[in-house]
Amino acid sequence: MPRTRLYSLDELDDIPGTKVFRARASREAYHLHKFCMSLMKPENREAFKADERGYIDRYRMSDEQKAAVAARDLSKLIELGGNMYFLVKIASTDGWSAQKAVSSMSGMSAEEYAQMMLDGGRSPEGLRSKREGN
Amino acid sequence: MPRTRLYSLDELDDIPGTKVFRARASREAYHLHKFCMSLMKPENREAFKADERGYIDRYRMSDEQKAAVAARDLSKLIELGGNMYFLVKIASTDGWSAQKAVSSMSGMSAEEYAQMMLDGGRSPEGLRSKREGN
Amino acid sequence: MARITAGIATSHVPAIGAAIDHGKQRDLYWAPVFQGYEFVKEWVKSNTPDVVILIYNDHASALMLDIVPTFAMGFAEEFLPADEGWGRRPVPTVYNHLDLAAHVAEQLVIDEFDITLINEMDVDHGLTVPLSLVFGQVEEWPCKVIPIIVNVTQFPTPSGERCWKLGEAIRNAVKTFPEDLNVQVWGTGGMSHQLQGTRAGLINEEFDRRFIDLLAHEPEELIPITRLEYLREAGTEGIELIMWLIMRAALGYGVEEKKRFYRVPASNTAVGHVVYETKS
Amino acid sequence: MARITAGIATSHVPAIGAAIDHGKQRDLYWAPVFQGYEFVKEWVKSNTPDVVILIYNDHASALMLDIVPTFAMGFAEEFLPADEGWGRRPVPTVYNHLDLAAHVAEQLVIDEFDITLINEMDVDHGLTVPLSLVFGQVEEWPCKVIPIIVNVTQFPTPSGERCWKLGEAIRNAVKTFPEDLNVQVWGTGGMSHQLQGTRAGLINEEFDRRFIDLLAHEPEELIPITRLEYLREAGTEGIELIMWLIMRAALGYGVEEKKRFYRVPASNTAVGHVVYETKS
Ligand SMILES: [Fe+3]
Ligand SMILES: [Fe+3]
Repeated sequence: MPRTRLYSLDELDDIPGTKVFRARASREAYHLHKFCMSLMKPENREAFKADERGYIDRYRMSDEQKAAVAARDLSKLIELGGNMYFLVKIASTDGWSAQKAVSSMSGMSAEEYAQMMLDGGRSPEGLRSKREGN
Repeated sequence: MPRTRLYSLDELDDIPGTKVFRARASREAYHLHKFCMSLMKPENREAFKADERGYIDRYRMSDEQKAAVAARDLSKLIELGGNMYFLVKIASTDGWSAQKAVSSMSGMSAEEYAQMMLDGGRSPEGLRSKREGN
Repeated sequence: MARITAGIATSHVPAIGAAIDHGKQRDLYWAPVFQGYEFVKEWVKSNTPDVVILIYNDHASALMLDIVPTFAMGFAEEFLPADEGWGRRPVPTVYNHLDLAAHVAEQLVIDEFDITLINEMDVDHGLTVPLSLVFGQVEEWPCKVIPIIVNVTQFPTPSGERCWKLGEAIRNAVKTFPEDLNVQVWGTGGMSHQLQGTRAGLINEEFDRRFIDLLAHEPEELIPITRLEYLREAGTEGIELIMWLIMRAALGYGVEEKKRFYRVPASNTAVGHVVYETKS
Repeated sequence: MARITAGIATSHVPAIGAAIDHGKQRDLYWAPVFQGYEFVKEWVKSNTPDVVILIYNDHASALMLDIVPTFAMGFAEEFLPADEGWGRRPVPTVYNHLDLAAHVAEQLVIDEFDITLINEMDVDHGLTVPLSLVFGQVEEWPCKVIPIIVNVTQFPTPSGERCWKLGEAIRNAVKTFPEDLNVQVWGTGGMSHQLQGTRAGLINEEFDRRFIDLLAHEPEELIPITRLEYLREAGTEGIELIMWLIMRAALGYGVEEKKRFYRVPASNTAVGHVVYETKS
């Protein structure tokens, strides 16, 4: 009795420049995300700013995750299981706008990215499917 | 477009000697239940035993709920919105067995209740429906 | 009897909330965005609901770390605006209508929706930015709000079909509530945007405009859009549009479109907004 | 391919756990209860699963205060036994099979079950007492466990029909998991009991025995039992029997009953237990 599914879950990997956030992978980022959500309290933001390394070490993140947090490498953090809704709390703590945070992954400068958005954003042409190239 | 429901929710009130625990009523017991769940930590059980009144006052329960906790009046606590799975944590803290806790609501002594259970429990005859009396 | 009188959909971009809170509504960048909401701010004065059932997604504010529900309902008496990393928004506390919320929850479970009740939580920009856009800067919100939260972020997410059915079930539940209440259903989020990867900044105006074109009178064209298609066409966060479907389904067949608005960009996002009145 | 090879149902009375933990299994009161589990303890030695999908209800241990999900899945790497008011049970940590859990979760949502994933929680007697009854006092549990939690306490609770469909969907999900795994599905809780009010101590042996009679080969007679009927006939906590239905549905049509056991009382509860092997 093979099942008819709405889509193959593997197709989620077919979108260029995109990592779909899935339950299984989220486990790899549980402690990273716990760290991110701790930044929703002002006293924790202060503690983090006062001693980044010491604060980061309170959380059971992998060394790779810790290094990527320290480097504000959001692309890397997403690769390591993170999701942007958690990660943006690091950017907010730094006083970055959401646009600046997002642009840091886009392969262009913050200014170029901002201009692209003003010009109507990034076209989906050619970015729908790796397989189809459309 | 009147809807056909599986049962009328009002029928939940039709069972003799029974208060069905419903979402709306649970709100009245939120802080009572918060207190109960705090007793899942040994240090809180100790603090409660050391100073019952002081510990109870940390929680935003109603005065009626506080008095019923102090009196270990489980029937009253259920009337005030409580559910047994929360309340039993008070009994456990007191070192009561679940059977003793349950018997305290049954209208009989712990010994009578224990004997009734050994004899096969309470028959459902006459206790199914107030309306039907069956 | 309670009845659903209107529906509103709108994007819920956090930067829009910040622009309101910091008085930037007339800035060159923001003025054209806020212009799109002039109509609804006027309209709502004579169409103030008793209760808004507000469908949104939580952005790792109250949920997503320890708990990831597919559909959740806020079930506390009140909700504070969340601190999303830059302090709580200076907006009023949100008060629930617990009697209607309990009724809807019971009816939804009877209709085989496996919802999760959340007895304590803060509400983030997904809920408060739409309230600000519609009601402006007020001392207190003029109505009660029942928050319904949809997982649109962590796959598996619910399908468009499932969301549509949820909207229909909400409609049926409200209709069977005995008290006389004027209820609106709002769906927030969207339109196309992507907040991650080298594809960040994606906007699909064609997709968005078609979505708005069809939503009022031909929503059946939109219901079958798959999760994957939203991601491909509208970006990883464009899938928030499934919450517009819940709103639309809750209104029933006959609606009148009072307003539509579309503008690119606000921060990373295409902004869309519609106001529908029901005819039933 | 993963396959479901067997199903077990059993009551999960906390006092049974305490009797095991305090070495009272041969006491006059307890001996006749534990005798009923001699078979399964022997049987499981040659039928040890790789994974148990264990359907139970949380008793205000991890859930019910701030979060009340209809259906939840434990989604952490490991779960500690909960401290339910008298310290944690001295039993091993429970380890999850996250790959299968993630697969089942994804398939369930695709099948329109609106489950909630719980990323951190303790597991209470509803899960640990059945493990003790089947595996005895061990250093570590001989298999992985995927906890699935059903709300049977706070109305609205899911119907028997909905639970049956959930069991069918679990079956379909397991069948499509590519790895070769021997999976058992357990349903815990019941049988008749009521823990509150002047009706406390209710036992309905006739109802319970009919339930066991029909479960293996005529479960279609049991699926339509309404929530209200469970409360009326089997007591407010007797509704836990809907979790036996999930187990049964997950096994498919052909099962062989290897064991059935029924005994009154254990503490406040009628104890029931069955072991089924699948024929598919
Ligand atoms: Fe959003
Ligand atoms: Fe139980």
